[in-house]
Amino acid sequence: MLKALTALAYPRLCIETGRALGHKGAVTPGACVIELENVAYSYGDGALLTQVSLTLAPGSFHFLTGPSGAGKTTLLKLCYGALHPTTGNTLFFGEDVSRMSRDAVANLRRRVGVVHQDCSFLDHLSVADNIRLPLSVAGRQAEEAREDLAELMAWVGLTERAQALPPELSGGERQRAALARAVILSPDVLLADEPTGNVDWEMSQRLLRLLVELNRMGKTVLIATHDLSLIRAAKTQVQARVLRIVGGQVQQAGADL
Amino acid sequence: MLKALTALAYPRLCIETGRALGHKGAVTPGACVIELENVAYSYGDGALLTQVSLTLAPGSFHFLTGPSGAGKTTLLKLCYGALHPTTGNTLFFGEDVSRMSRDAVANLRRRVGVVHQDCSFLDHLSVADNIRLPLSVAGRQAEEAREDLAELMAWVGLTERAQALPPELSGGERQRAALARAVILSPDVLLADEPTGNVDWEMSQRLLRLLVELNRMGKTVLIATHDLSLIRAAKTQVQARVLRIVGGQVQQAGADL
Amino acid sequence: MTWREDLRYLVLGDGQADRIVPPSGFTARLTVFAAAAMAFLAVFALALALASNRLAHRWGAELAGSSTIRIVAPETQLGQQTEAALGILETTPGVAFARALTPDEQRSLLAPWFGRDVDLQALPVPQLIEVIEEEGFDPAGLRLRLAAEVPGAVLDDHGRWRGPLLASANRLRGLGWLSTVLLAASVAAMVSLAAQASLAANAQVIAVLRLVGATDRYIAQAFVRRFTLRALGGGVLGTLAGGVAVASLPAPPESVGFLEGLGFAGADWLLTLCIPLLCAVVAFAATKTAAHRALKRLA
Amino acid sequence: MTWREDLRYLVLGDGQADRIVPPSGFTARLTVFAAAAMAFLAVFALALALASNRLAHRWGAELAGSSTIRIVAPETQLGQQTEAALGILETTPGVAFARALTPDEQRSLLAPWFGRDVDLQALPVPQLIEVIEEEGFDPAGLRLRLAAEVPGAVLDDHGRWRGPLLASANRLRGLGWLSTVLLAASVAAMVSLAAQASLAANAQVIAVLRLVGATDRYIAQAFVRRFTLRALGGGVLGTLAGGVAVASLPAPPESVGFLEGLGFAGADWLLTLCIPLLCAVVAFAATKTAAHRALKRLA
Ligand SMILES: Nc1ncnc2c1ncn2[C@@H]1O[C@H](COP(=O)(O)OP(=O)(O)OP(=O)(O)O)[C@@H](O)[C@H]1O
Ligand SMILES: Nc1ncnc2c1ncn2[C@@H]1O[C@H](COP(=O)(O)OP(=O)(O)OP(=O)(O)O)[C@@H](O)[C@H]1O
Ligand SMILES: [Mg+2]
Ligand SMILES: [Mg+2]
Repeated sequence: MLKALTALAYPRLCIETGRALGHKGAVTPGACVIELENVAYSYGDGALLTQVSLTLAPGSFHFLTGPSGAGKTTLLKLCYGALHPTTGNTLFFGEDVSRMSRDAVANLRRRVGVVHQDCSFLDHLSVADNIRLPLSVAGRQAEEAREDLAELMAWVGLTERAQALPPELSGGERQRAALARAVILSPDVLLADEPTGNVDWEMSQRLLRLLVELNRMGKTVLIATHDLSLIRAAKTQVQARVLRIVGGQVQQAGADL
Repeated sequence: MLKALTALAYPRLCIETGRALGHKGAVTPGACVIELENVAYSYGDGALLTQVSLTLAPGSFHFLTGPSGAGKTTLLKLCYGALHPTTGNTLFFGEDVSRMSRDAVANLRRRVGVVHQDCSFLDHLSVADNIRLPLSVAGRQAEEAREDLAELMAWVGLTERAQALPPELSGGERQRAALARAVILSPDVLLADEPTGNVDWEMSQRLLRLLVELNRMGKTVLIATHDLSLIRAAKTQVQARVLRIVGGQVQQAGADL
Repeated sequence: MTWREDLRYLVLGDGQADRIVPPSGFTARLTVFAAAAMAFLAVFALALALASNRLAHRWGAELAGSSTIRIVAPETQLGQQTEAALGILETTPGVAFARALTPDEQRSLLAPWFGRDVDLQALPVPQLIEVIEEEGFDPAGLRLRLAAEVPGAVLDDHGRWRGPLLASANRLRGLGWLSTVLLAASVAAMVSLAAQASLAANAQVIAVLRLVGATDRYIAQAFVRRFTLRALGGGVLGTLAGGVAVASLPAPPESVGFLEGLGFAGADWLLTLCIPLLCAVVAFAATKTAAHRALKRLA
Repeated sequence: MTWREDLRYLVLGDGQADRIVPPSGFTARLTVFAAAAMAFLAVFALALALASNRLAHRWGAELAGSSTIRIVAPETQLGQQTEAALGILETTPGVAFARALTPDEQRSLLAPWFGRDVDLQALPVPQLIEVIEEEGFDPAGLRLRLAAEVPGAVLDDHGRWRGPLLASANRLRGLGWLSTVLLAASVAAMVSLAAQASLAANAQVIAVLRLVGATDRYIAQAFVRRFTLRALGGGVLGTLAGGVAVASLPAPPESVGFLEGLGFAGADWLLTLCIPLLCAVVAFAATKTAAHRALKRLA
């Protein structure tokens, strides 16, 4: 099955686009891709996260777990600069986000693929156009990636739904489309929030393999999930660190997971 | 733990409101709560569901599985009259939905609790007000159910978030709020679409216990899910039928599940 | 739902049901503003219409209400013919009042021609008789009688001026009403579009309410009430602003007859009260239609 | 972004970027309609302003451009004094043309008083001289010269009528411009609100674009272009409708001097072309502000 993945040539897309973006997208060896330094965050009332330090080294694979409402989504949003820490700093590829202009953050965000928990799309564009969207926002011709797009759509099982509008997708189809959109630009980091919450076991294994393959190509991956069986399955394929949010702190989970 | 559930007196709410609605809400003994007769459905192009017959007897407990995009959500929508079958009939408490006025459907829908896959709320009202919403729509004073509401909120773990607005909830909190809203009127039937897709294992067990308890009180329950471990856990507590959508047909799943 | 129930709900409201519609937002402000802007302009249009109405009436009254009889005769017969003409006028139906002008009055009328100190005795100046008309005045009949009995009399009933002047006043008045109607149509269209925009933006609200078993009526009522009150509020604001603006326009210079002041007088102010009510009625009808159409579409 | 880049993008567009804004919806229709309605009304207001402008000019020209000199003298001196007055007028700066009225003209002017067949010879009727003024006419100076050399001459420069009439025309003109300004302000406010409503309704679009790395400029541009084009389109439609409506108003009755026809003449039509452009400019500024504010808020 893993052979089939390589045979399906999906990695071609990643390598090619990775190379195409290479001049500006290369990670400085040794530098951390994303770093949270002593970050605290609160939505107003009580502190939700206190004293969180997190470093995502290039090529690392992380899982983030914790009970519902612990702050997984919040931590992910801090990681790509959608939220700004109450105290502490967020570093994006070595640069402090709070010192960057909004446009600079926008440009850097093209190197970060994000799958939101509630996957949202441009509801008036087709699924294929939505998955292609990061290409046009980055000013690249959609044409050049046409074959790669087709392969990617096939891999996440959306070929038949390519021309549908997002509101016509099923819950699982939305998640897969969101994942495809997150990886189309072959980003240096992939942050995914419950990317398999609405898909069946087989499909979740298929998506996991895509993430593992990206990781093997040197991409950094962080997945927030409460699905322990997914974590167990991943551990057989890749060296993954499992983080757990407890009481506003990030802990390394024990080997029992 | 099950003792705790009864001790927490959550069932009080259900019994009382069940009785309060009794004069118009009682299920005719023997009549099916919801019945699909030879239903086919298509969203325009190819047929999605063909020849589906389904009867939900009062007090039965069903799981609905099937791969992503098989039509689980579609089938649920047919069950509560949000979609009308291309061919075949839907019976709501013995009455043909296609022959009912929109107002009559709306009235009957108060006897059906629905948890949507993408839980949506009135974003300008607090979580508590949203959970209370079916009460006010049914023209009942929110006051009379105040204690019950508090107990229910505690059970789904939302007491602290009662005054938050829905967009401020985490993914799992939304699902729990949607479930609470679905059961507040103590409906005769509960249709839930992936109600545990975004919550951790412990919470999903807690929610399952709520559903099982409702079922023991004679309510009919249908849960669409792809989480096989949830189904396995339920089978230890209740006699559940597991249905599977394959190729547009509904099959009874084998005992291996 | 009957209009009685509508009205009762509209006035009394229903605390619980009202809350289901998001309280504000840009479509809300848009509705209020559109109603206010239109009401403001409508006040001006109404002022224009009313002013031209008054103008037309005054011209009608001033010109139609008076005629002049000129008696051209040798000096010896002048007094006698004047008496005869006055006698005829006394028995003519439709004549409220008639009198011969005094020499002083005649002199001042002729001053532009002959200067102030003209000696009227030395001139064969005709004698003028001022006639104030009333209902039923018949110039043609009077002319016939005068021709028979007072050969030197010429009746000038100002008809030459009356027609075109009245036509002009009517034109101006028509323009005012036309603007008022256009503005009302604009309010209707704009509030209707704003309501539709709001309903479309609140598709999720409607879906949630449907899900928990709300009837169409329950949903529509809340939207209709919200929009009607918004349009009413906007209409009141706009009318107030318009009223203040009209009242604070500089008064027209004295002695300019043909351009009446634009202000409202007395009962006219009551008419302006109709503007916000019109806004509300239009909003009510527009939102109700829009809501029921949207609910059918989203079913 | 500089205004040059803005403008280039505005005209040329960018197929990919354009598609990110949902193409239609009620806020879109609302924008088009608001622009159209305001443009329609603006055409009327402009017509009113232009008509009163013309009116003021005509009155100004007719009244200010002519004076009358009345020569009251014994019959024997009348001809000589008339000659003298004409002589003075010839050498007076600011007098374009002067001539004595013929007996026929005088007779028709006096007809209301004495009838058609008056014998002017038998009356001490003054001689009238019509004076057509031009730039630099100085009535006070002329009066002094006439008093010195032509004792029987009285200059009537129509000043009595001129002031109030001009004031009235100016009032009407001011009203027209005031309406135009009010309408422009309404367009601005309404398009701005519609843009904000659209941006609020498209909060999800903005969030998605942010997520995939779109810059503020990229997002704002698409919205600004969409709204500017909508307002321009609406403005064109409204102006066309307004133009047709104004052109099809019934012509004013002949001989009514004080209410000029409301139609546009010649170059006025060019002025109406400014209305849609004004809509577009206003929409551009309003949307750009709204977009950048919304983007900052949603950041
Ligand atoms: N915008 C907000 N304003 C206020 N509180 C918020 C907001 N967003 C999230 N919260 C609260 O912060 C807490 C953490 O939310 P978060 O979404 O990070 O949880 P999570 O770990 O992702 O949970 P889940 O597994 O249910 O998705 C929750 O209690 C939530 O209610
Ligand atoms: N409104 C719609 N218009 C067109 N096609 C639709 C629409 N809604 C759903 N579909 C399609 O119908 C199929 C079944 O959808 P449905 O939502 O019922 O799947 P599901 O079994 O619930 O899947 P999941 O587990 O992913 O939620 C999917 O392929 C979906 O794309
Ligand atoms: Mg989350
Ligand atoms: Mg589904």
